[in-house]
Amino acid sequence: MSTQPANPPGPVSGTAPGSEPILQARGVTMRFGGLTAVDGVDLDVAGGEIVGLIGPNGAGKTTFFNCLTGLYPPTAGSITFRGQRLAPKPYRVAEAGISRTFQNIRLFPNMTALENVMVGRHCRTREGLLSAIGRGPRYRAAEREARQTARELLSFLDLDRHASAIARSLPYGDQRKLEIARAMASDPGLLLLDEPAAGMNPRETLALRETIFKIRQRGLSVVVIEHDMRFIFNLCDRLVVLARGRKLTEGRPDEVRADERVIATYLGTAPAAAPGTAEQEASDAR
Amino acid sequence: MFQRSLAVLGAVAGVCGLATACGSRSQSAHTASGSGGGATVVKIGLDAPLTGGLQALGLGMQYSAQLAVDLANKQQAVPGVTFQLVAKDDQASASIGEQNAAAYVADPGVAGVVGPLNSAVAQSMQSVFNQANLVDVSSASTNPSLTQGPNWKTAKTRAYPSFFRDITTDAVQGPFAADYVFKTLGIHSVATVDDGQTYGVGLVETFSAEFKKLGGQIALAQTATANTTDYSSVISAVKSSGAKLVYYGGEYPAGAPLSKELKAAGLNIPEMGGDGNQDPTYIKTAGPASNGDFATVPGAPLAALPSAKDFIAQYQAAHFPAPYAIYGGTSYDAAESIILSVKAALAQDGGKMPAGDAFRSQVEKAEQAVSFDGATGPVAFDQYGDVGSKVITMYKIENGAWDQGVYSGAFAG
Amino acid sequence: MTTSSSTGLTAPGRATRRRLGRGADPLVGKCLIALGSAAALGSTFLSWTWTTAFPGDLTVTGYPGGNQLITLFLSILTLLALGPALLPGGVPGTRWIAPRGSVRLLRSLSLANAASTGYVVVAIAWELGGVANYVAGTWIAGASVLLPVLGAWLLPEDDHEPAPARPTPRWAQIVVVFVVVMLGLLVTDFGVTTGFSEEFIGFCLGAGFAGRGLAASGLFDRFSALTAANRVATGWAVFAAAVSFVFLQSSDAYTSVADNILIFATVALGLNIVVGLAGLLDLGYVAFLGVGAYTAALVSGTAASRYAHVVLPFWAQALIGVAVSVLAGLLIGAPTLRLRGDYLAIVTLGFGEIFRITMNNLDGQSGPQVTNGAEGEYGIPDLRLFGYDFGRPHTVLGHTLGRFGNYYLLLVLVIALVIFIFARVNDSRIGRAWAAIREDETAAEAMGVHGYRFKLLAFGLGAGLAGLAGTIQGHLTSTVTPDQYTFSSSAPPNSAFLLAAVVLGGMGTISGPLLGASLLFLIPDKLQFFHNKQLLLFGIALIVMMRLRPEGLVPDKRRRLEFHERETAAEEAYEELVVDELDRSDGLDELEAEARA
Amino acid sequence: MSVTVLLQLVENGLVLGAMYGLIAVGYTMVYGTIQLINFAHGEIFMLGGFGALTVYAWIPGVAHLPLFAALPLMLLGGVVVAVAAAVGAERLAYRPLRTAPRLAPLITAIGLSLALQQVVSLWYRLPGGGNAKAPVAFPSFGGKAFDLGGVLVQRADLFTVIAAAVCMAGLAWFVARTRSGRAMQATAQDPDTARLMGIDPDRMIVVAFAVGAALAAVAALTQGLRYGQISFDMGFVAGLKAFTAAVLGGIGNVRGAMLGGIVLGLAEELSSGILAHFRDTAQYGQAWADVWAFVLLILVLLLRPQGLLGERVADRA
Repeated sequence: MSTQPANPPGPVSGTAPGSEPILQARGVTMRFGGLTAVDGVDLDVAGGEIVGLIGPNGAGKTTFFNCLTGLYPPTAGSITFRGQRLAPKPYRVAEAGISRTFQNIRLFPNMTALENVMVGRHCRTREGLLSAIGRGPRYRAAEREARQTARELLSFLDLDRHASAIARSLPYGDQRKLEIARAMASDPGLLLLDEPAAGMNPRETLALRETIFKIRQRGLSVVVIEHDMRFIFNLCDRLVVLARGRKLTEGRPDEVRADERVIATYLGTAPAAAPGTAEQEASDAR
Repeated sequence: MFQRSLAVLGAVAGVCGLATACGSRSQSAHTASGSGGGATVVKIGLDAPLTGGLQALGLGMQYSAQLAVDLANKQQAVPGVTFQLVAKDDQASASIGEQNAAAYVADPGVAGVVGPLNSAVAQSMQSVFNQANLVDVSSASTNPSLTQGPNWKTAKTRAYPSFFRDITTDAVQGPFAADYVFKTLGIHSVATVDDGQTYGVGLVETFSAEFKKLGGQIALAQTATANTTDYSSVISAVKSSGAKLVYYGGEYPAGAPLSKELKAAGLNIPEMGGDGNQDPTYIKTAGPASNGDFATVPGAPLAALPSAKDFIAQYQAAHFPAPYAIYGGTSYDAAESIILSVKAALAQDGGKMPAGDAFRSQVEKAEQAVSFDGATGPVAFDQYGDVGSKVITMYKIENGAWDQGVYSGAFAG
Repeated sequence: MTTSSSTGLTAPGRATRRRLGRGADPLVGKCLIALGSAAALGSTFLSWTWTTAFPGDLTVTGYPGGNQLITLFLSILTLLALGPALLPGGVPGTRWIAPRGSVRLLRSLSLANAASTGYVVVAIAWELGGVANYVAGTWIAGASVLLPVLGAWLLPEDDHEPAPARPTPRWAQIVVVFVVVMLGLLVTDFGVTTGFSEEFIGFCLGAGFAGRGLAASGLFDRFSALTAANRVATGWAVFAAAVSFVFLQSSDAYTSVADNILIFATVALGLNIVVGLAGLLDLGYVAFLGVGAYTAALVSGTAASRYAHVVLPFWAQALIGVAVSVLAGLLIGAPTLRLRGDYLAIVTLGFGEIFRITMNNLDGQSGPQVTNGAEGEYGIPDLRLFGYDFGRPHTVLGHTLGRFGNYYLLLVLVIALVIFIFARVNDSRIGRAWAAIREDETAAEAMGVHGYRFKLLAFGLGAGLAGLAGTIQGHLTSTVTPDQYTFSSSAPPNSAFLLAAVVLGGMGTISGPLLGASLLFLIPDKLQFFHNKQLLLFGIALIVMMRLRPEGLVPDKRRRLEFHERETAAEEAYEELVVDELDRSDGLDELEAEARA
Repeated sequence: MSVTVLLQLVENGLVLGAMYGLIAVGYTMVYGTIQLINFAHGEIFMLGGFGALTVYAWIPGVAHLPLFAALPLMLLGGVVVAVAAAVGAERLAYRPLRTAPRLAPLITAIGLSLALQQVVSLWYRLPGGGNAKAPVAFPSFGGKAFDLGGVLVQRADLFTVIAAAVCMAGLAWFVARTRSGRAMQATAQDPDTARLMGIDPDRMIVVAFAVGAALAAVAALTQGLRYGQISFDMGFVAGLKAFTAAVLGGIGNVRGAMLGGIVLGLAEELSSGILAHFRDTAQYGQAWADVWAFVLLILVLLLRPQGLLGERVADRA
């Protein structure tokens, strides 16, 4: 188990990777019928750490994400976040402080950008039916707070000009960013990004990296699945390599880069998996 | 600029208001300027399901009442008065019926209403009619509680002074059938099946009470949902109960399959039903096995009644687009009774129409006292508003057709 | 793929439309409109036929009546709309009527007048047997309404972006809102109180075309901007108009119709929370109305009730009715809302049947005596609230309110409450959660939205509102029987009609179900010949609406986008990619499914 | 309660269940291919009955044939009408909505169901001038029932069971052995891949609708023969029950539909029959049969949403 940080690129050394892990996944296993998509994977993420999750197509990365976020109840294994065991329900996981984006953008396409982010704020507000009807001062304060947070996040991701635009009408790159804004609205401690750079051009990818660093500066840990090797090697403190559902290895980017097994099973066999292209990973389980 | 626009807007609003205010001459007109030549127009309402599944019955009611009105106008039954039938469709719905009742009450020209068909609709209409003292004569709703109050079995009380009916209640049909089964057929063990609807349940209830009183045994009592056709579980229970006759409370679409399946299951016992079963389709559906089944119908057989001959002839001569159906005779009589009450009420005031509410109360009083020989027999109302005559006829299926009525009699019960 | 309703296609179509009057002098057109409308206006003061046999008595010379009123009103409107086009810069004080140019308004209005008046003229000949029944007035009316149509098509298009509204003082805006709403009331009142089908058809033809014209002229947009800026005032104006309806009525004849519409609309609004906001298809919704009605009836002291000795005040009846309905909703929703939506539809359909059969069977013979079986609870006493007996006439402000008038006022309060709840909940954290669930439940859950809980909330809330309406309905009809609450029957409210009202009116909106319910109730009520075919036509209407205008007559912006998602997406290339990926993620869901099994 | 009575109830249940199963296959096949609950399927069943009756009543001479000779003709008529209606509905109503939100085809199906009922009720005419507003008589077998040691088997029952068995065998053969059948299976499992393999999914969907409609027509014939009448609104409850059967067996699974039908039929007959048999519970018999059926549906959804032979469970969306 190597939790030692690599030399973090970028101006982030101020945060404290290496402290107590906030996420502890132990022996996470997911079987679909006869197929084992994820097989006994362990993962620790420290506060403020950026971890990359890589592996060839079908390695089980997204399935692992889905297990972490409660979309799939894992067949075996346990996931602990901030010392608490997570119930395999997506809304519980979100409440506990893990938030995610999706491999295929899953915004609420016909709601405005602002509303999208406000839905992300959902689990941090408590107003029920009666207060929504009665609209007391508490309700109005909460609603104002939610709106403000949403606006602040939109401007954090440089989306404020789109606030009242329908999500579906946003440019592709902005939709990706809007998904991140929505995910951050629930004040998560850990952000899971599933191929955030997919479909982006090199300039957008570069901007995305800066954004992720900025997110980390707000005290969030980030786990990223990505196929763009240049992007991920320059972004992450640590890389975890999955292959056929198992953890192959993990370590600092330079360690992983040098690992022969990784080269053999991943880079070696798939040199065509050129970084930076909009690669469409077939569904992990197939 | 803005103020000017406002002024224009105001002017438009004013014109509209004015136009609405002086409109609607058709509703308030009491005197027809047309054919009657200054005669007073008195309206008679008719409420029935004129569309939907019960359409055939409702239209029969409408045209029969229309016939009564037309004849009264032709014969100048009430000098100086032209009658007009105002038909409304209640779609067999209680809320629509109530809405129609309100519309009748609101029209001061309406002196009385014929109908409705369904007992539930009649219930919802009565509080509206009763408040306005508007006479309602039902020619088809047979639920006893309408006239004799909710506790009619134990303590009869008149529920609505403005409500009358000239058709025999279910409370008579059932006991008549029980009497016939026990005494004439000599059967002492019967299974009852009903369709869970007001009519069917009422029939079976009154039948069973009388049958037990006579000393018979109800071997089995079953309810089947109204639209069911599968009676296999009922029949296997009937079979083991040893009953010698099945009394069915309901209508033929569900009664006929029961007969068919009974016989198919090897139970050669007759089925007996009420007027809901007496229909040619019953025989078509149940097949030859239905020979020997019975059905009771309130009133003497219309076609055989000398008093109805005239009605039938006139009806056919008028070429109405639908046959008079089951409730034609009673609807004709109901309209006739209102016409006679109007006549009596007017006679009291020297031929002049009393103003407003007084007129309706006088018609109500006259209706209570009405007595004449109608198409279906003598029509006069007792203290509950029910018709005095309680004749029932028993029909039997012989050689694939309903016979002419094997037995007809008044039930004293 | 349907294209007819995608907004993108109408613009080029409009541009290439052949213009009849290209090159003709617009002055001729204007003169024709003025002349025709004035003549039509005049003709309404003449008699249109010599026999009273035609409904509405059009034999009177001297003042208009029946269908003539519609012609009169439309002629005035046409003349008014001619104002902006008449002088250079328009007749002072009339420019407000057409912010986007008056030509399209003129065309619609002249069409409205021609359709409505022309229909009457044809109907006179048709129903009375030939043109022998025409008199001079008929010919004048018939000919004069055609002139404006010709004239309006001679005018060149003048469609332009509306000039920004002038700043007007707050009080003036509020006055305008009130005046317009009251005008709307008069028009509605006219429609509801039409006494015969010819008048109603004429009204619908006129109102339909004129409404389109006013929308095209930009006046509606301007007015909705005004209402948006004065929401509270608009709310009060509409409320005041709704209340004053009853004071326009001289008897209960049409108040009883309005009562039934209000109940129908209230329940439709409740259903719209379930279907329109939360996206759950409930096919047994009318059962909740029944639950409320039965519950209130049982403890109302009617002699038919098993608990006849229990006589609770109405507020207690309403509370119990709502509570029992909510409970029923939760009982049905709890097991099924975890499953996919289709199952919910069929289970609610089954629940509707169970409710009806159970109420029928609790008659002391097929089950314990509770509901009095098919005979139902009858003789339910009239409501009493704070000593106010709803069954007796009362004199309020010099106007006698009959029984139905009393209930009308109560129902207006109830529907106002339902609208209030609908609007507030929709515009809140809960409403956003519902929208999110509707659009992408998986993503919503990942964002912390407890999907099941919020669906259950919608289901329970909808059930409760229907139950509330039911408690009043029981007293109003004084009879509650099981067969009032079926899936489909010829008279509203039943589940099929309710769904039709929501779908035709517009899912997710407030005015949609109101409009839908009014139309679905009034059309069969006014048009007797329609009775037999209404279920057929509603069925066809559902199919056609889903195909051509799934968002309904009064569309909700978001709903419209949802229903036309694929059509607009086709224009955007990158969407293809997303669609493909989504398909694949469906495959994943299946795998997940297997894993659970 | 004697064994004979119990066996008689079982016999009744099997026959009723076979009929439910025949209708349920249509729900299941359509659901299996396009995940649509075809609410109008009950009306397709009803149309099948009227198609058969039309052949009997309107084609001269058919009514005079012995019933067993007329049956094939009637069956043909029923199948033709039902299949035409189902395929027409698919082409005109459902296909344009294939990519629309889920609510749209569901509402369309309800509209279709209302409209089809009304079309028959308003315009169907019998030779004598009768209409179909009330139930109409349907020809039925004369002759005595077969007595198997006290258990009576009606001729119509025999027809029902044989027809169901033949249909299921035929269906199994069709799915397993024919090109179309295999293509349909492929489409159901993965429409995209099937398309890549050169299968036209639209055609397969039409086949699913048509096969389901044909079986529903057979069911309608058995219904008419057994009860001696058919009506324009008989599709509503029958459709609901058949859907229950389909869910019971596991929606999407063809064999499951038949099994679900039989389980439902047995449950309904046995519950109401046994209850009706004892004096104390007689009142909860036939009157509550539909309630028990729907309670069963809710229980199944609650406890085993994938059904008895279910392969898929409801997804989250």
